[in-house]
Amino acid sequence: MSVLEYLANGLVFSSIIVLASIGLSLVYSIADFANFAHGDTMTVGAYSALVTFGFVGGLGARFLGLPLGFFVALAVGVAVAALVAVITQRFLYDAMDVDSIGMLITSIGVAFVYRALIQFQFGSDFVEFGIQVLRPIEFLIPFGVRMTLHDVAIIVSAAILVAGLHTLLQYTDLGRKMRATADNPSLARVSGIRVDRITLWTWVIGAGLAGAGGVFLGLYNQISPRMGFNILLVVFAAVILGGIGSVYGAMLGGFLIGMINQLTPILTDVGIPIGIEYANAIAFVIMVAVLLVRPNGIAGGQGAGT
Amino acid sequence: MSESPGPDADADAASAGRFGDLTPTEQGVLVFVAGLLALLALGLVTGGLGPTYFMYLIGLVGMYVLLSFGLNAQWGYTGLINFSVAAFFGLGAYGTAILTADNSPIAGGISPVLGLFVGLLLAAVLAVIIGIPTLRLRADYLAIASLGLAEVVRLIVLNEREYTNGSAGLRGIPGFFEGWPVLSTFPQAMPGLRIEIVPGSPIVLQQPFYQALLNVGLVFVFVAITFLLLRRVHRSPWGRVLRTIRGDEDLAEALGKNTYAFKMQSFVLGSVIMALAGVFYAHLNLFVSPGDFEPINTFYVWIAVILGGSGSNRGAMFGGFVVIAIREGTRFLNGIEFIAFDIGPLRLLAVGVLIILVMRFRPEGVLPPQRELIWPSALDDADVPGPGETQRPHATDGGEQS
Amino acid sequence: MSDTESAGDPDPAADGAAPDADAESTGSVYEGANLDKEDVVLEVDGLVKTFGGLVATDDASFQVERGTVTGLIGPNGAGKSTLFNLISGFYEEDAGTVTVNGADVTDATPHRIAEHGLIRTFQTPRKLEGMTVREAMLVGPQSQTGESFLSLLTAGDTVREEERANLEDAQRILEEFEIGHLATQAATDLSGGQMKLVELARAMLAEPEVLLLDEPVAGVNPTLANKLRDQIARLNEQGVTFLIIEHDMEFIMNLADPIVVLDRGSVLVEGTPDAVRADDRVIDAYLGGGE
Amino acid sequence: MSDAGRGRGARLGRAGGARGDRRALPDGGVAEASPAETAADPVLSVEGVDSGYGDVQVLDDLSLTLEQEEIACLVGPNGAGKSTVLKTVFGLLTPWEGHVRYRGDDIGGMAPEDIVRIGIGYVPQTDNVFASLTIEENLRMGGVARDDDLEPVIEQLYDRFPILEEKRAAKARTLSGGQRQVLAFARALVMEPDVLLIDEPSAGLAPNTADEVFADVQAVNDLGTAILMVEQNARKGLAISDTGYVLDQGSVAYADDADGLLDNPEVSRLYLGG
Repeated sequence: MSVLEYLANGLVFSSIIVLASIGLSLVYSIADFANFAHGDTMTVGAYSALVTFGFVGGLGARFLGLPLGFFVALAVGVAVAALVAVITQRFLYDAMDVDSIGMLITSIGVAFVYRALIQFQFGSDFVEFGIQVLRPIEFLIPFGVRMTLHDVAIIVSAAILVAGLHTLLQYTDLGRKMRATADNPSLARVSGIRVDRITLWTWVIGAGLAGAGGVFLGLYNQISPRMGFNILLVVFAAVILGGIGSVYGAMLGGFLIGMINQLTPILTDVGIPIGIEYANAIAFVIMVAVLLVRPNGIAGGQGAGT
Repeated sequence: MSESPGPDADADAASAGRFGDLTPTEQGVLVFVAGLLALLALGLVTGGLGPTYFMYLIGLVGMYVLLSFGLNAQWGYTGLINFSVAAFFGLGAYGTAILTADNSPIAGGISPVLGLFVGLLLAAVLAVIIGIPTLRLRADYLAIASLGLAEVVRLIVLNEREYTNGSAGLRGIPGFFEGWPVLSTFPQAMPGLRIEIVPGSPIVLQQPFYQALLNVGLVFVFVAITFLLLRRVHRSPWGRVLRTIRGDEDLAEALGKNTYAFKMQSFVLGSVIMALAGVFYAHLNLFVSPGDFEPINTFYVWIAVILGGSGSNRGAMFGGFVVIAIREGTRFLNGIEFIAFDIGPLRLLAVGVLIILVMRFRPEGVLPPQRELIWPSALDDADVPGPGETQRPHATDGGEQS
Repeated sequence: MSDTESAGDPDPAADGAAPDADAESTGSVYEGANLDKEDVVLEVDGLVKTFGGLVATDDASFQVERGTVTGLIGPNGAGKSTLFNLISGFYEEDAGTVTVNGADVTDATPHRIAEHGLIRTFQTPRKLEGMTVREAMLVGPQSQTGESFLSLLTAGDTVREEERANLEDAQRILEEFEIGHLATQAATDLSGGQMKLVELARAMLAEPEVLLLDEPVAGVNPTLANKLRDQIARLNEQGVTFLIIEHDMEFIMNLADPIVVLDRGSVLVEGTPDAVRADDRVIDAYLGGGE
Repeated sequence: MSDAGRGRGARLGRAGGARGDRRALPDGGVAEASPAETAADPVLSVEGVDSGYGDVQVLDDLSLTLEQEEIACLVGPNGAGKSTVLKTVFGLLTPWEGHVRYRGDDIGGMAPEDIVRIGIGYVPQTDNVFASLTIEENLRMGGVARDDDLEPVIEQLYDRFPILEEKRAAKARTLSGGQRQVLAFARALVMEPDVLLIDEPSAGLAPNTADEVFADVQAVNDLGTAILMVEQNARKGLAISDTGYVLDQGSVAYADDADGLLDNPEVSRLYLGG
């Protein structure tokens, strides 16, 4: 495989990781705990989309090799992931009286509950959307890149969502309030911002993006109850690399970790005996190294929105 | 007051003597454990539960108690969030398996006793390797980093086939007492027994039962040694420093304690105990595979410790019981026709719900630690007020300590 | 609280209680203490610390002489707590040196500095979850045999003897502080003021050469504050050197001599309480430069 | 008479009403407000308040009043409870005893985000700007509780504080200490409050910068906003104030017009012990 192809794969995988990282980072900064249920929120999104796709899969024309029904399913996946997260926040996290470590442990319990419920309903096996697998785009093959329209769809959709988030954060009142609250919650309150509402919106957006990431991960690989938990640590690596609490840092970290992950085969190509099976391990080692050397991440630990 | 380490908190369930002396929680725990044992005994006499399987369960309880002890020595004593329990457990199991298993790509056929030491040594080395970078981290970072490093270990075991046999795992591991005089042939030597308590459902004891009995004996010895060791080291100046670090690391530093060194000791100690559980498991199950490194195994142990009450050894024992109740109870429920669920998700749900409930309603655990961390016999000798106005005798557990 | 009994006239009580109880145990380390005022126990020289662009400590230099109670005062934001953190090793300085008992501890970790005989307390008392008062006290003594894991297994008798002695010392000091009755209480049940007393008592078990107290009477009711002052004075007579940050002027001016005034990160004035009080620069620092 | 409705109504009747009538009130409180009432009530009064953190009491039976268009300065040694007064007025702490009245209405225990909406602004001592937001965004955050167009107000503030306009697109973290303080005031002023609570405006500033900041405080007051200020630099703080309160151990030890306090030798004695 060519380096270009690794880069292309990296772009696809990065798109997914970026979507997941943003939400994890947002919640980390505003709710002040490492949310171990974030990966399983992705899974919730993927399965919700799967169910929806079963109903609307045949719907409409195709766009980027995907039926319009897929995008409906994507929207539902995002919505359900957000809803589930909001319900959890309102009825559980809000009522907790423990420190951030206690919250972290609680979120592990939440992750297991999500996953268990999904497993009851759908079993533990891998499933797929059942969209016909496409042939690589002819145009790119001479360059040594085997990439399908679906891959392009993932990149484009992620780019649209990221751009949308950027617009929201920079140019809307809600976005500014979110950044303000993440930056300085007590001053936000003093300024008259209803912080609890902003917190809820943060959960909605963070979990919604995670849901989208889950749907794309399902399209890229397969869907299984463990998909989210399995990728969670990679997402943590991205968030920590980018700097916890920084949305744009999470984007950068997600991009880098996704790329590094898919570029691992180069190591074997140049004779270093570390195979693709260690792609995740490399991300984890980078994560630990960043924690040690630069705990604020490469973006430098500035507040959200920087 | 019942939850604070007050003066009247010295008695533990075993030495208090009368049921009425116990706090309502302690009574509840006692009833739960007794009920569970009664249920098992009922299953045993009615033939619903094979005697060999019964012994196997007891062995597993012991294994989880060991694992909980190990995590307790890290999280409970010192506040170290170690999410790599499965890595140390797995390493202990692989350490002995690689020396003793039939299909080990490296050795095989070596005495399990040597395997035991290799398993513990591997875990100690890994603990130092993981500990050096991570023990300086903030608590939540330590959690994430240790989970990540545990995954690295799992991936290595899974992929380095020439050393570990990869996903095929290691088979043909001998029982722990292989090659020992008397004990190695004990199961064969024992006569078959047939006990009929409930007419029509006799309990048949044959060779596998005696093998399982040996295993229970082994884990009992492991648990007893660990318990005595922990009790000796915890109620001491060393244990006090750990608890101070857990409460406030800066304070411990300001009082002249090298907190990094103490954290490392606590981390290594706990990890070695986890590896001990792994060694036992390898010789109980006679087969190990990379699946033993799965993170879910880490969280089983976590639920045992936070449920029991972090820092409390009797809590860890209780937690070990509950985890087995979850693991095997779900299997049992699955047998009932009209609520036939998959075992996997049911267990996961039980673990998840239990974590949430504990953290929501009783974050300090069911049986939080109640002892003062003072060398027990010194407390008896010293010319200071006793442990409180209730004047409960506390000498019952002090004598054998020194 | 029943700790108000002898607040009025504490000195005789302390004098009466201390000597005989001290003779054989912890008090003894101070018997030979050199009360020569020339002897410098802590020297801070040219300390600089900046956070981002903000200069918190700016070329601060002063000495604490053995046997004194030295007060460290200054308006809000003068950099007193930063200075404490620099001295005790919790912050790394950008420049300058710290010497304790003649040993350069500039780059040492906090626990090393403690081993050199410098013990500090914190502004907000640190309550220890799940510990009784005497347990918390027993963390104080330095280099306990029982803090070594191996010794627990091999030298149980030594550990027991030490524990017994430390336990009795702890109880005695608590009695001296008139809080002996709190020994077996949960540390978390104490009031802030009681906890401050316990912290001071615990620090004594560490047998420090110099004790740094960060606002010992902040949030402490007047009765307990008096008690703390009496205890500090009594311990000082036994030879313990103190460096105390305190906002309560009444308290510090009556207790400390000399007073070091910090302003904008450096030492503004050093002198007796009266001299400091009369110094226009100090008044300006507190009330604001008029001009 | 209960709660904020009347307070808000009353507020509209105050002098300098050009800025006051920008919002209609849903409860029709406008009509209720009578000039007589507003003249009678001080804009803010603290009556016999006990307050503190957790179980630690800081304020002990503290009382003070703030008249319209007045600057009152709280001075006193560290730990006297100066900042606690502001926090209690602003709802960050709930009074244990006593009352906090805004134009006669008891606002004790009201949430800060609601107190902002009835016409009281608060400038904390530290971390008082959103460092990662631009100057313009900071000002917009100051106006989240307004539902009318912010532009005119923000333009006015730019006119008053040209430095902010100059740097409107810069992140607040790039500002110098004095500029930050100005931004912090301006953020609170977007709500056009009746009362501004300012916690140590000169803290951490070089003397010249502090002077500029005090000039800005006066300028804000000239717009008709009553100011209750805590200030470490007693001389400078009192110099621009009408009334001064010297706090000691959670109570008012001396209250006088500001000039009188400056001459009182007892005050410096309080600072430096007796």
